[in-house]
Amino acid sequence: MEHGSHSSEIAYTDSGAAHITPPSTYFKTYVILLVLMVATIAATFRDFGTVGNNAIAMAIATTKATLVVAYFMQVKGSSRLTIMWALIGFVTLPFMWATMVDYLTRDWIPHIGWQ
Amino acid sequence: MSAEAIPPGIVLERESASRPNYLNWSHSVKDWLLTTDHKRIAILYLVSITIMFGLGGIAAMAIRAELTSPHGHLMESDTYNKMFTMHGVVMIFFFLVPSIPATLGNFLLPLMLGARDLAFPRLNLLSWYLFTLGGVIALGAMICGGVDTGWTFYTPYSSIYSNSNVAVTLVGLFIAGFSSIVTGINFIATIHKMRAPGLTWTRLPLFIWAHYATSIIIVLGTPVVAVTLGLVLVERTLHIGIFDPAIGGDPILFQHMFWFYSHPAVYIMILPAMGVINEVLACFCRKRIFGYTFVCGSTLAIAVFGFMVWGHHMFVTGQSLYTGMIFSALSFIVAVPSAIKVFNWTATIYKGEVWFSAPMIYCLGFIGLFTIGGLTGLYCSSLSVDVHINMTYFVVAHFHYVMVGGATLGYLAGLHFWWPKMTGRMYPEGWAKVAAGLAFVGFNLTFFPQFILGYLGMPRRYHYYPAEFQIWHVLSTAGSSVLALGYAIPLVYFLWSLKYGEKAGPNPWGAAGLEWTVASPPTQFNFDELPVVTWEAYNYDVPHENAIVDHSKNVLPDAEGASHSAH
Amino acid sequence: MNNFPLVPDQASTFAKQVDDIFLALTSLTVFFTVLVFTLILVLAIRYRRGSNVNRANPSDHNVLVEIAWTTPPLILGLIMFVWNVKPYAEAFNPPANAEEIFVIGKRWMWHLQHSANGIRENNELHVPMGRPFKLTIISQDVIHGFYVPDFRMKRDAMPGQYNTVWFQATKPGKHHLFCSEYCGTNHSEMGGWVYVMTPEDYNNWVKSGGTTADKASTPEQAGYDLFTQLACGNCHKDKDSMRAPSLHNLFGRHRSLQNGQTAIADDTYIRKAIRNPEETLLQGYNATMPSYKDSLDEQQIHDLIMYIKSLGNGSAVSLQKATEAATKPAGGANPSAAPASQPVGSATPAVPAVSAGQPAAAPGTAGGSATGTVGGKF
Amino acid sequence: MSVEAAHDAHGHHPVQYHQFEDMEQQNETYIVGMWSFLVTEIMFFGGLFLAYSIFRMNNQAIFTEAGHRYLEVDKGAFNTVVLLTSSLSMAMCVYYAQKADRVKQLLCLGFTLLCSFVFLGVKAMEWSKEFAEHHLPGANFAYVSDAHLSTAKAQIFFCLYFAMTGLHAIHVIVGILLMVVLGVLIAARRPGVKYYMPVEMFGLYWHFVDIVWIFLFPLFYLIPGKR
Repeated sequence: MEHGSHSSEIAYTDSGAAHITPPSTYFKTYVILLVLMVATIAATFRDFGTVGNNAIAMAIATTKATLVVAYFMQVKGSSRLTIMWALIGFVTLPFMWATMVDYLTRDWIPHIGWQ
Repeated sequence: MSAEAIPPGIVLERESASRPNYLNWSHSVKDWLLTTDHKRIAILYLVSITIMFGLGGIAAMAIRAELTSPHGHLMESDTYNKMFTMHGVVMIFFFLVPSIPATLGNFLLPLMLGARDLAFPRLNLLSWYLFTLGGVIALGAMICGGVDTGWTFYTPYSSIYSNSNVAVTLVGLFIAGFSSIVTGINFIATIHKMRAPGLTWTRLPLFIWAHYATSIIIVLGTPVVAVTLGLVLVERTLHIGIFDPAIGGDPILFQHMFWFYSHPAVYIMILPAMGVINEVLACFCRKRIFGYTFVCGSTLAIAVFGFMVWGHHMFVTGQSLYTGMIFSALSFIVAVPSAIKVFNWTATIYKGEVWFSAPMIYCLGFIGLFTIGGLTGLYCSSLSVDVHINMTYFVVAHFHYVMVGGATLGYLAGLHFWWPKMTGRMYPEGWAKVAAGLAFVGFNLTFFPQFILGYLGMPRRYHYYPAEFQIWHVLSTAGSSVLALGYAIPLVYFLWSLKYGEKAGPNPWGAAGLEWTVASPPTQFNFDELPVVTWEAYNYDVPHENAIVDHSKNVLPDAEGASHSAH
Repeated sequence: MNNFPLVPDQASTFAKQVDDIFLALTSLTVFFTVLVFTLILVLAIRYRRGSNVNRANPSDHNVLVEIAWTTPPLILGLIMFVWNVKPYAEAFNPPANAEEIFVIGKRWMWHLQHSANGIRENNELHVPMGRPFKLTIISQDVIHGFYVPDFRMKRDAMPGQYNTVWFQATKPGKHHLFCSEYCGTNHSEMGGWVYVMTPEDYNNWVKSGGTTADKASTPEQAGYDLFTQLACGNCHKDKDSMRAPSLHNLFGRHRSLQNGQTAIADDTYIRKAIRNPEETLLQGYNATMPSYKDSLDEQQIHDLIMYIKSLGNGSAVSLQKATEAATKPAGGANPSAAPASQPVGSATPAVPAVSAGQPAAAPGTAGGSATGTVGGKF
Repeated sequence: MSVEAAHDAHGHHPVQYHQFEDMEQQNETYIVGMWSFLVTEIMFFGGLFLAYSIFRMNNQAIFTEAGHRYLEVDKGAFNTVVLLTSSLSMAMCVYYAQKADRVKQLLCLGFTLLCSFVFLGVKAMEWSKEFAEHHLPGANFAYVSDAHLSTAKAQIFFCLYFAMTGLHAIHVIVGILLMVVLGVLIAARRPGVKYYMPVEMFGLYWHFVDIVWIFLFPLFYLIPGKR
């Protein structure tokens, strides 16, 4: 809605799509990505428990993905429209993980009483 | 209509007959098959979809004929199973999902937005080719040999046990899925970026809103079913076992992934029909849709909540009790936006100026049948009632009320409404009313008995059934022949009207909306000069100040079939 | 049954509850449908074009009105939801005294076995009224659905997973049994009848050995025979040994597994332990046990589970049942005392008859199954 | 033909299509279209990631063993570096396209292409090792577990491994084809690609391929920990 009112008055002049990112940003991002990759490998050699290790690995992967989306894919500084569409898939995906609830709670039935 | 009443930027094309339009600027087959014009692609889709609807309908009639007797003698069990599979697959993947978006949506989106074409015309053509290719492959497999899994392709039956052409059909559906994805992407980009200056989100026709929500569902849901069916395909050909319990796989996971798309898919089918209803209702009530914002909001709410209710298909599969409860509660909530729509439509009629044209009759039929379809959906989201009615004819009746009574009637309403715009010809109004009446009566006669059958416990997909159910099946079959007649008549008179129909002016209904400001049929690039919109959608309440058309000339006096063309 | 049925029999304790909710929903549906239809018709006719009515000040939005007609459906919906939860949840939770019936779905027949008396039936189920029965359902091939409309009861038979549901019949008579989940060619013929009997009739029926009872053995006995035949006892002795843990008092006990998890030794656990023993390997043992995944069918696995159950319950030790099971007579050879066993005037004509005494070892061939993939061979 | 006609009539930018008003609108539309396409890709992989999560949750032990014992972290890490580097060079390619530096643009694209071949080469080595060890799901599947875990679930692991890395590889191959086409068009100074937008859109695709691998690598090779 917000976007609509914005774009309609200034017809087709949403700025942002054509901005040029300086190469230094790309290189910095690249270095951080490499560091994070080393970190995620290093983390697997420490024992934080199954859940802990999994959480760390996924947290680092998510961070890396965010960096790629924000800098390599130039979403940071883009129009709100681009940001919205960049996020919508990642936001919807967790809906599907509601399926996990099914698997996690299947064994609960015998342990509680309804009568 | 005086010249100064025309909003700036709009050129009314009164001399439509003299200028070449999108239909007649060229006649070569190549220009049709390689066209990137959204209007021609819409026509291509219309032809394909009509063929598909015919095939699905023939399968449906075969099923109904077979079920008149409890020991059906017309066909073998396997043949029967292949018939209902074909009916389901064709109707859902090749008729209902693409019906309104790919024909009416394709045709009208740029016209309503004030654009020359969709954002990606070549992708649009690709979408039709993918649809056709997928359709040919799937239909080929279903006709030569057949498929007997039901349209749901439940594993492990589809992945291991079925001896029919499942793999080839899945390839066809996989391809057709991409056709729908491409259409979705195209619509999203178009709606976001191709709106005419001044056409803000709050000024958009609700038809556009419905297609926006639909496209979002398509883009988010279809890939999931594509990958799921792809896994079944791989499993069937390579015998790996993600869904096969014999080697550690999980058939319930298939159902989760399948319904994650296939439940939202019913909203892919019904939302565009609701969009059509908004346009038709506003036009024939000469009134803005009541509660525009709420109807918009409910459209988006349906799209969002639609992704959170898939588990109500699985209350008896061994899904956990708690999951069932969550999905049931959310399913009750998703009923609310639908209720909002129905109430707002009803309120729109209040103080309107109701014109009982054929599209309006289809439209009123839609509201009524959708009300029943929606309310019976509550039975299916009720945990303990659903345990009884799940997989019975009750569910069959419920979704046919939504899909046939809703989506298909909406499609027909839209087709009649925009037929003059698409072809430049009027259909015969009297016959159209007869057809609408037949469809309504036939539909109820066909599917209402199935509610009773379902509650009695008649399971779906049954070839033989206990004799005590026969009376209801006979009624249903009788109704289906009336319904078939109701569908056949439009086919005849639409074809007839192409040659003999009365010429339609740019705006035979006196409707608001940018699509009615151009010639019927429109020229190749729709607008000579792109419009600038300064008014709200459905500005029927100010007919003599800044309306786009002159209502007084378009008003149809009384009897059907009388002169429409004012221009 | 008359020729114009509208509502199925209410033949279980659930039926009334479901029908009540159904009635409430139907009232709501009728109310809203009539409301909408009436409003549409009245308004459309009143405001038809050309009619001379007051159309002044038409409103096109009103937030209060929107809220007013959004809230009641929402509240009604949530009430219906809550009302539904109890019967649904109850169906997941059988009463403690429920007698177990083991159900195997396979294309295209139902195979049922009473745990209390070992009577086996095909496509028929005899139960007394007034007593709860727990169904443990599994499928040998594709997904089936165990559906008795008169009981308002349905549960899918999934391959590789036990689903349970329970019921208590309330009305003597003959009730349809359907397969509700599409399973292939003869899906519509996969079904039969549930006979609800008075307790006396049922006792007589049991005494006579049931309609199609397999007179050879109770499931415990069959399980014991299998146990001997497969020489399980070579490793699983009365007491824990170096090679394998004892199976006595196993059922219901907490087990610490090699992979660090703990599990309760229930049906599913034991089934897994037989089919994929390495998955349930106990701490302190080597994986010497072979998998019986391909050599035992669901019936045989169930028999073994019943035998292991009869060896005592780990949570509340009771060896009585085991003794009883071992000494119980093998059942009389008197099938003639059974009530009408053929469906009369039904539409389930082509169910292949499975002979009464057919050994459980060859079910893959029974019922004209085209698959035969899981046939039990030793 | 119609498109050209419209261009002439309107006197527009040479690569502007008739349905757009100006290049800015066209570019933004492309970006929105591309992103909504990437959303479908996210959901496409999402289905597989869901299946993976559920099987992993229920079979943590065997998944850990299979991943740690048979997948080589060094190869996976190497491929991660390769893909990250290719992503960087692709970003630079877009940069030079924006700067209209054709030679550097081609060099960057060439380097990206090289990286993608290296990635596929390493992947092929890994896969052939799995083939040789009978880890391809199907009739010949064989798996030996150290901890005597169920081999059936191991098959599921490899099933998901091949499905997900295979689908990813298909995306890489499609990327290679697109890169070749793009490169040829750029080298030929075709007006369609002279403007930077096609390169930018391909860049988005390529970064997405990178993101998928960013998740695949820890999921299959690393978690939950080597202990």
